[in-house]
Amino acid sequence: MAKTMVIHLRTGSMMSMDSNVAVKLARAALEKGYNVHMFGYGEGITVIKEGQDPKRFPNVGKEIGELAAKGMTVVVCETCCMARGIHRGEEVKGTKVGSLTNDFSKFIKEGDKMITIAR
Amino acid sequence: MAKTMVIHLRTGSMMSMDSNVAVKLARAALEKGYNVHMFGYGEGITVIKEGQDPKRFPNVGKEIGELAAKGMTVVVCETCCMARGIHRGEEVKGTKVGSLTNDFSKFIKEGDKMITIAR
Amino acid sequence: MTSILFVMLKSPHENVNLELVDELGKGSKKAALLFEDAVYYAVDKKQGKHLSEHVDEVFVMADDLAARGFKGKATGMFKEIDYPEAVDVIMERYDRTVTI
Amino acid sequence: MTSILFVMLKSPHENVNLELVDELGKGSKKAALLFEDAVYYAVDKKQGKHLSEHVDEVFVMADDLAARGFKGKATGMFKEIDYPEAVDVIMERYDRTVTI
Amino acid sequence: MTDSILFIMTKPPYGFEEFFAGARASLAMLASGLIGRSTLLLVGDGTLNAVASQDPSAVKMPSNIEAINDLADFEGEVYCIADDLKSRVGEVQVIDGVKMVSWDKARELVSEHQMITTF
Amino acid sequence: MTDSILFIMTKPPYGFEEFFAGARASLAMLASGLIGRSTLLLVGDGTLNAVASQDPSAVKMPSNIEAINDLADFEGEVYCIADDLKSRVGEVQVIDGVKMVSWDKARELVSEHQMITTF
Repeated sequence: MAKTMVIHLRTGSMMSMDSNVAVKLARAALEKGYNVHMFGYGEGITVIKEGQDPKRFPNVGKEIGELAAKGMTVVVCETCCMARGIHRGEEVKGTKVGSLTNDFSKFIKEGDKMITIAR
Repeated sequence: MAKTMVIHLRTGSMMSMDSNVAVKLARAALEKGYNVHMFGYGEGITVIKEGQDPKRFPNVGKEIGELAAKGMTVVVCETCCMARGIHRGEEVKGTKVGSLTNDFSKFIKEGDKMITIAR
Repeated sequence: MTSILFVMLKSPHENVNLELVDELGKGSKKAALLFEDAVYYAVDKKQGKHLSEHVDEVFVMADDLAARGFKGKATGMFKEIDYPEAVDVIMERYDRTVTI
Repeated sequence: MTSILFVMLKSPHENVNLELVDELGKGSKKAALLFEDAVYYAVDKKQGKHLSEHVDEVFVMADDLAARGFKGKATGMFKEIDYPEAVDVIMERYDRTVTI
Repeated sequence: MTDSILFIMTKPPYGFEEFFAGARASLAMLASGLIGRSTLLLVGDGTLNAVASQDPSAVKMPSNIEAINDLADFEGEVYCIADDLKSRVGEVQVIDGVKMVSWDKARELVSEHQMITTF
Repeated sequence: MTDSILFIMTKPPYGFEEFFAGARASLAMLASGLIGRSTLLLVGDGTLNAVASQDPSAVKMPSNIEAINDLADFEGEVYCIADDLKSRVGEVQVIDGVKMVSWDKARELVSEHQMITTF
């Protein structure tokens, strides 16, 4: 069975290039046949906000949606979303607003390796 | 004429306590009779997002709205909002989605002292 | 002569811009205003000494120091203040603020 | 013996957690994987020397190095790699990743 | 498949939400029933979270002491590098339940846990 | 009333959007016609933005070289602390239009500008 990479992302979509690193790692891992679970926590939840339109920077929301369509599981913390005024229904298609207990713990359980992307 | 404090905020509402420092400085300055202009740029734009509901942390959006009602001028960068998927109409009442050229430059022009809150 | 107020928000171990205090402040009247994790300068002997050698006075936000468990522990050049006084320091006592 | 891959994203001047490499890595096989501003370790002689004294190998993301103007300039222990190889390093070659 | 995770805590209290967020994530691992061991290791500025006299009500933040106590309820272990705390603030009283340790113990913890993340 | 502003640039290129954002803000000051002088001073890691061989297309980021060139069109000045760059990457070619200076010049710039902000 294919191994699973867990990406624990805690940097916001525009705070730094961290979210782009997460996207590039996820894409390369999927292409090599690994399972990829991405969990957004703290500022990291902002990557699933729909309607991101950074004029000259990479569009992380769009890329995450594309990777979700290719099989990456993407869940972000609901408490963190609510704190920032982002509500269920505002997430990019194919991603999920979930929780630490139900989703992140399952990701860890299923994961073989985890990479933390945070500042 | 009362002097004007410009607060240049570039940290997001939940990234750190920076936004709370900005709020506390603004409140104290207003109470002492100063004019206060706050400009949110980069991650700093997130402070005006309506509907923030941080369960156990201070609610920066709500506090900014209260200070705006007391006379603080609050403007954030529209390009930065669009990049993050936050659109005109989603701002806390009394705050404005504006621009560097029309608003920040005017704040600087009118300002006596500026304090930059950023990491 | 221009007087400078250095505004600091980061932990002594996180701040990489102390060089600005050393270099930009040379020959000026200068102070530091410490918020958030920068208040640890007031209780970290080694880092506190470094900072106090480079500025004429240091203001420490009392609420941030209390939150971290060191209420009333600022000594020597480090003076605990509240927000109204911080506003006064920013608006009236120094010509420039430089956040580092 | 547990092998450790230290993942680094911050500039050498910004990273305050190098102690983790020095201390946690003692006695282990260990490497560093450098993304974003951490790629400057590959071209900053002083900081690069410090890092290379503490790990057995260093992987440098080639795109980040090129963006900063130092394409092909990684030398010695510093090896430029692409994302597929980074995935291999993370998933197959080390037991643990530790982001610092 | 992963059954144990070590949380390395590097950030000081109350400037960032990181410590609280990391402690909550560790609690969620234990509460989920999926992960057998979830442990905190305080290093660097993260050791400052062990200071017993902290009073987060001064800045209206949720308490990291309570977050540590909550972990104890689920048999979560909390370790702190003694030297790092001492080099910062000298000899201070620490929170009950936090075990003060050396780097030797930290290396053991790294070996004993299958995954490691950083906050 | 403020007529001049100095932007102290402390962040390296392409990990953060800060340099691009700061350069854009400085350009906006000049373009607004309200602020007579708006100047960049590159210090610390910020000096790495002066490296001539940078190639942001490698990570799909907007170019900081173009951002500096745009400033020149509005007579914006750009200074860089020579020693800080050299101590990081040795002798390298720098972008046309960036003036390499010492801390003496930096102190002059601080005196000459009424407001100072940091990126």
